[in-house]
Amino acid sequence: MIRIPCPFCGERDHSEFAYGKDASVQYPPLDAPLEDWHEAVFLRDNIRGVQLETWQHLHGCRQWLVVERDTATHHIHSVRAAHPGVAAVLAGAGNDAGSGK
Amino acid sequence: MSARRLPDGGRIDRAEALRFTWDGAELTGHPGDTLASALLAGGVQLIGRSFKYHRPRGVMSAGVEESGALVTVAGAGDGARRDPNVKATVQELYAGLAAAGQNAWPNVRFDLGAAANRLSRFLPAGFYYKTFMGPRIKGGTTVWMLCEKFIRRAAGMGAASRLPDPDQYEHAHAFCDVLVVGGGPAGLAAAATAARAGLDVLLVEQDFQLGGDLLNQPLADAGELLAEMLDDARSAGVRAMTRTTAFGLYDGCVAGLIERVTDHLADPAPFLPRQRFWTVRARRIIVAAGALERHFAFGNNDRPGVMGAAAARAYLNRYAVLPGERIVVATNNDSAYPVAGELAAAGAAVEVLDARPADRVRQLAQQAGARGITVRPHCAPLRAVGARRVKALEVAMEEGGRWRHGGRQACDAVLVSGGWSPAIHLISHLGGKPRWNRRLACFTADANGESLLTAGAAAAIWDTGACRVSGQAAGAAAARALGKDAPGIAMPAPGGWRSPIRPLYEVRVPGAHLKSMVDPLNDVTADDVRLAHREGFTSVEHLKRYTTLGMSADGGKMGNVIGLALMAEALGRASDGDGGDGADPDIAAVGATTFRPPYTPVALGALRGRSVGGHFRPLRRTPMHQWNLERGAVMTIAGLWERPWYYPRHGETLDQAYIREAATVRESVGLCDVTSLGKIAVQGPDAAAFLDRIYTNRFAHLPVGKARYGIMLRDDGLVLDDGTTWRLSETDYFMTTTTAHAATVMAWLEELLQVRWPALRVHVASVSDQWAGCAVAGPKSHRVLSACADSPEALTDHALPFMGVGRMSLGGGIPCRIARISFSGELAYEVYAPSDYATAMMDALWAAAEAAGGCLYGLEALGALRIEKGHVTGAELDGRVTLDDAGLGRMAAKGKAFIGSTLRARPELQREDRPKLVGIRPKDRAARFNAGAILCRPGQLSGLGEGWVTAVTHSPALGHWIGIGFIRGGEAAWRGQSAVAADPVRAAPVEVDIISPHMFDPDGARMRG
Amino acid sequence: MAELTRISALHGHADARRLGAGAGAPGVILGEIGGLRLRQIAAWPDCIDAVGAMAAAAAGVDAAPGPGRAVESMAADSAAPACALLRVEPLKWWLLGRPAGPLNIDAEQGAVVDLSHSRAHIRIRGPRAAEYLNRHLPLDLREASFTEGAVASSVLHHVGVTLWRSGRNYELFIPRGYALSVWEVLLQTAAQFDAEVIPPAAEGGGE
Amino acid sequence: MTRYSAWSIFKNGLAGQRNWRRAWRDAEPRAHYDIIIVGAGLHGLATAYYLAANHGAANIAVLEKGWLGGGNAGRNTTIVRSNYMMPGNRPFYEHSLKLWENLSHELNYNVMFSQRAHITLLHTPAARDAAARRYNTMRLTGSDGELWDLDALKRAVPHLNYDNARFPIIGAAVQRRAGTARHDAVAWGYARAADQLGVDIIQNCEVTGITRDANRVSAVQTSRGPIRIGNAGKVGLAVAGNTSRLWAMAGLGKLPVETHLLQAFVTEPLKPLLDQVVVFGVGGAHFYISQSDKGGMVFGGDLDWYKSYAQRGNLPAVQDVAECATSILPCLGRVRLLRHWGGVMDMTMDGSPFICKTPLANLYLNAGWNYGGFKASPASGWYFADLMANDRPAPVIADFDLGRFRHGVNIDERGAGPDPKLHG
Repeated sequence: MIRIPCPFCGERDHSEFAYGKDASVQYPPLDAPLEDWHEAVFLRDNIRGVQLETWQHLHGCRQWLVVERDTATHHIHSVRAAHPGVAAVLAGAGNDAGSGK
Repeated sequence: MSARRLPDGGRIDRAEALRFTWDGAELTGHPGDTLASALLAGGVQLIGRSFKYHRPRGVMSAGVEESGALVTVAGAGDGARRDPNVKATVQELYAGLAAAGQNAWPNVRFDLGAAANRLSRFLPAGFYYKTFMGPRIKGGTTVWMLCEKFIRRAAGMGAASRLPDPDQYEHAHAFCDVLVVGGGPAGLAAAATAARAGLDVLLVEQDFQLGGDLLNQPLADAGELLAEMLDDARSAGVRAMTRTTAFGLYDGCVAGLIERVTDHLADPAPFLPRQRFWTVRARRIIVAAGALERHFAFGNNDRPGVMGAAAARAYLNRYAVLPGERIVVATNNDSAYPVAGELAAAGAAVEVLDARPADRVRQLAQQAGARGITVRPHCAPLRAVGARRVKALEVAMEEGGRWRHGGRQACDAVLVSGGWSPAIHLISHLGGKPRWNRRLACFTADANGESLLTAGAAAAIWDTGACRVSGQAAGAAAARALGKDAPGIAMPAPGGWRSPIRPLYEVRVPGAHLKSMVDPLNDVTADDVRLAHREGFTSVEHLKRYTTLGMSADGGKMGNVIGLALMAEALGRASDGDGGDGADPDIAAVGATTFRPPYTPVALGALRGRSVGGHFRPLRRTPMHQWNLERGAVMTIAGLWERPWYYPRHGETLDQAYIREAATVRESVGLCDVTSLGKIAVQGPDAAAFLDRIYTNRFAHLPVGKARYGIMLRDDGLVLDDGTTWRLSETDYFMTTTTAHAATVMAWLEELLQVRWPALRVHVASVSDQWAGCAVAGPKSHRVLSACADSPEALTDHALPFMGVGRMSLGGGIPCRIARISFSGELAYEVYAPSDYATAMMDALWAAAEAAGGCLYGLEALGALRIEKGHVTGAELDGRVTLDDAGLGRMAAKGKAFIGSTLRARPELQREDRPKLVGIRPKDRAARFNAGAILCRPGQLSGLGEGWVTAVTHSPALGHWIGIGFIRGGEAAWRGQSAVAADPVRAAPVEVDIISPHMFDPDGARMRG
Repeated sequence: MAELTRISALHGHADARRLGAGAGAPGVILGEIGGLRLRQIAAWPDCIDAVGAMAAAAAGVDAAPGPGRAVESMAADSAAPACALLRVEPLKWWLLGRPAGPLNIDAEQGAVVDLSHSRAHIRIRGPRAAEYLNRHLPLDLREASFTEGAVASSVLHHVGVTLWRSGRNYELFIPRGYALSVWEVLLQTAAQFDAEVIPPAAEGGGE
Repeated sequence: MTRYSAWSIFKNGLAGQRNWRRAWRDAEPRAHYDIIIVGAGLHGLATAYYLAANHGAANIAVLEKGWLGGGNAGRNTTIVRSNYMMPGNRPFYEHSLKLWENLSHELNYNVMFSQRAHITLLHTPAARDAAARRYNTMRLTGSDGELWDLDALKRAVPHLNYDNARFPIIGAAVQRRAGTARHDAVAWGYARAADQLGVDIIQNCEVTGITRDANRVSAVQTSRGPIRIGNAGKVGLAVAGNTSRLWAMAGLGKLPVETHLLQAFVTEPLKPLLDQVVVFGVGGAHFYISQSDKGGMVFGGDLDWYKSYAQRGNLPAVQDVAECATSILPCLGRVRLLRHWGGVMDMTMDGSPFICKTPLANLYLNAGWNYGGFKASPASGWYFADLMANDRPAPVIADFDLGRFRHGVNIDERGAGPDPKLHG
């Protein structure tokens, strides 16, 4: 079980989360040319090692998170909310986030 | 003579007798017995038949590594609880236990399958790869498949019941600071030390008693220490679980445990689960799982009467069973000496064969001699003699580095200690690589030093006292790592024997034809390993797969190391010329296989817990579920929902019912539960802009009080989902999605808002469970709604025009949302009430609809109505379809970009000859055809076809069968031509016309009212 | 207008009974609480403090709770809680019960949505309540970890649920459509705890 | 080289099994080869074999970083079927099934292909109609396929859960010619047959770099030294799970591939309990099960749902398959799981593979088999060999190219969309 430290809920089983995708992909503007969209939607670095990826805490706080995780060891280096505004809110309230205390 | 129960001693409760049966014969044991100890005490020695050669087998161990005494336990009841391949050595005895031999016919004593043993020279490892191909007949597999039938029947050990398992199982979750695996001296010490430092400690032990090896030592020697350690752990606050196996370690310091709750009970309470699967999240895990004693390969080393020396110690001291009267103990290390002495003290005649030279065993021999035990250095077992149990042992003596025949020794038990293998399986699960320790002749594994620690024999520490200290050291280290005060205790060095082990894995002499088992559970012999070497299967991975070494139910606990040693020896001989029998093979060069979980086999029932039968997945019910059932609904599956399929009256069939229902909607009015549609509140100042990005059509200018049908694409430009979205206020929308994609769309919107477009101020909230929905459709729908509306003026054409949205109160105050939208092509409404008022809403609507001659209609009629109109649903929108394919190209707004707008322009998605949505009608109007049929050109009923039929119904409005589907080029390309709906898996081909999908009321006059 | 009768998801399935051996004091007591009043209050990130303050005022509490926490207010005329505010998501609160004051949050600050009918509400207590819940919920419910006032969302029998510890009670909120299915599974497990199912109670009752 | 037969077994039995020779040579790498295949899995070995057997190619090396057949070749649930319907897939998988039917004879190695029937359970009318389209397409293109009603299914598999299922079974879609094969034997059979045709299979030889000369590969660097490729030489990649890493070594950037983790499971051996392959997929579940000739129930389900190069899985996937197993076969509740293990898959953006040319003139790609590569291996080797030998794709594999995403060609059998974790 990968244990993901959700910045809102605390450390939880990965089965509460849904894996998203490679978070390093920058999606182009909606009207960007086909080549840009082709690259964003279909092509991947597929890193063996530490990558940035998105997960959603589907059965928890429903936040989309950016997780820095090693794809070879499953070790997690960092987690933050994908939404910068949410990340800022949690940073402000972060003293007892998710501890339930 | 065979084994017998001693008149006193042991950790069994002699005050109580437990009757049980073995192959139908009644025997007696005591609480504290295992099935194996009770069988031995009862004089039963031949207990199993081996996997491949059906060789006779007895009790070989006292634990989970058992390879001989595998039995079938009948279980209570009608046979549904039959449990094959149970290791008698770990099955606790209970009153009424009924066990029987397996993999034998007619029984394990007289087994006709034993003929396989006589043919064994023709059945070496991998023989089946080289034969059974037969002549090439028909497809080429005919001969093999004929042979396979017989091979399958011969293989397979025990027979599982075919009846549903009647027992319940459950999951449980636990959290702790430290999980200690193993309740022996190391584990108990580790747990107590960590708990005293203030940590929350969970200790798990697979046995039914705590104590580990202390239980196997004489009560007089170890009893006091064990009591003290148990008391220490208990008073420190350690939570201890027995009958609980840590079967696997996983990422994140998570362990899987199986707790056997009722397997030892004669008559468990019906509400207890049979087993419980625990997921434990720890911050540190201490593996103190002990070590497993090995044997060595010698002739007939699997005969009943051949047993591990440590196992014999367990039977003697824990169960008060003396395994024989004339006992040969064969060893290459110090650990067999205490048991030899204890057996002699219990009255057996004991002789020790020690493979080590005289000068290395002199002191041990002197001590043993004082107890009347002869120790023969340079000696080892060569072949066990006796057809069904051991009657004598041929001995090998070493001279000048060579084994030679050394005479024959009458005996009734041969106890073997070939060294010890630390139980490093759990560490290996997490990637800890096994490393060969040449000095101690065993694999050890480095725990990662952070989350994982080891202690005791699992760390190759052989001495009880040192094991205890190692536990204290590990417990203290875990405590310090978790920020607690604990003393620094030095971890004792591995090992601990006075005289070093002599690595020895096989004993053989030139010219002797021996059947020497390496992995007895899979009948892998020493010759098989050499054959694998000869054929080039020399890597550990190839060796195990070719010979099946270590792939049996004990996971190689008994045989792996010996197999690796023999391969190393063979490789050494090949490269060095002649490695010689006495050489220490380079096992490290062969490597070890990765241990995979589970440590011991785990019942699938436990892993699935309560997700079984009707609860395999939760059932999602609409608030009208019961209401629908009470009105005769037959349900069908829609994702996790059950939805009304049709409402038969007076014994109607499905076809009769849905045709009536659809006709009623067209003629008067019908009600349909549409609660399962996904419903999402989309709120915020940027909600309109957001909708414009996710839908292909425009929403920004949708007026408040109006709804619009929208389609969403995926990033790749193919259709994701469709539905209507209602504008409730400037900043507040109510979106509906399909039933199938409700959850997908919700998560997708959240992803877009949180990851891709965080600047948009939009909140989405699922309100699917908040609102219950009912479609009211048909020419009389307005009348029905007016009849139950608290203020009917809210329903006038002016107040609620086509695609209008409003609030209304019906049935005396039920606050509803209503929209005038139609899926059926009739004048129709969707009405939503808060879920707890759903049945009240339905009562009110139904009273009015029934009075108007209306009906309730289900999914089948819904389908008929939408097929007549050419509306697409999941059968058409299957993830491979574009807007244009579905005839919805006009839904793509020009001049705005939306999700998928770029990639939908890819050339292959824009081809004119793509399959496009069409209507389909049989040429012979009386003919019927099926969804799933392939549309072909007449006369060309082969190949990939020109299209396919997605949905078919009998149209009550048109009076014949119709369908929709996709065909190359669409209707325009087929004008004036007919096609054939080919359906070879179900029906004869039917000639059809390709027509517009809008088959009924194409202008939509009825819908607009 | 007469008060409408609310028909809950567990209607007809949550009647009082004793499960298991049925002797002695029950290890777990559970029952349905009807009449849920639940409004979800969402804030834009830059309005979180303002919206929190408005939510707190509506709930009659001093301050809006932080992540994973809940606060309750007491009704003036009763010892029973009148209102509770639960922080369920980084930008969202649940306001339970009858608000003490009005809640006027405009679109520039956040959004409010009524979810009163979206969940079934089950109350669980008893000496073995945490142990019982851990048969299903992968949450750390040890006393020191899941203290009074803690709130967490997690997964129970494949369904996302929310658990709140209010005093000695565990309040469990289950999406309505799944509620009966989850309830049936909860009852299967309850028998070994000598459980008592108490009759459905209206909001605030059931002590 | 001994030809394998019952007679050879008998003769050797009399001689104490002492006269068998190595199944394949333990080749040492040479400094130069004309054709290098990277990866001695099923696809690589089959490619080497067909290059030699069908195209008369010589001077071929197969480089393997570990032991041949040690990756997904030995870590799958051994199912062979051809129930594909999309135009770009149908003829390919049918060709593969036909190769399977003669593979033991072709290789003189019993790969134990057991055409025991592949049964997909159906639970809803919509699923039945979708299956009808698929199986009709199979029938119309010369394969076999049937729809069974409930009675026919009950006769064939009487102990499925017909009484107490969350998702009642209404029938099944069946391919009788489908079944299982012994996965290791396929690798060993191809290795032995390729070796007999002169192919050097070089184990413990990890490719550490790909040296380019403009738009050609001129050499591969290995843990056992550099190997040159001649002017007419060619390199083929068949390294499922690590395709992106080799691709990057060649300096080619990104691929429409992600590496994901799939677990497989086997129980203790049992007397015959299930005579077919049974597939179960409803309500979000996905599960397949058969019984090995040894008696173990062999099964699997979905991916672990997150990208991973670690060859070990986690408990949620274990629970999920146990739920599925006992849901369709309630008698399996007491049957014990013996082992579960993980392998890494090349998951692609449309669940479909690549057998194609690359931006480099003499580099060829065989990749992206998702978790369906076992059944495909004979045809994969067949057509990859053809591609490498003739430097052009056969029409059958025209859609197995890297350009299909740019062009909008869709051969996604599931319609799951461009998300690797959703395919399988």
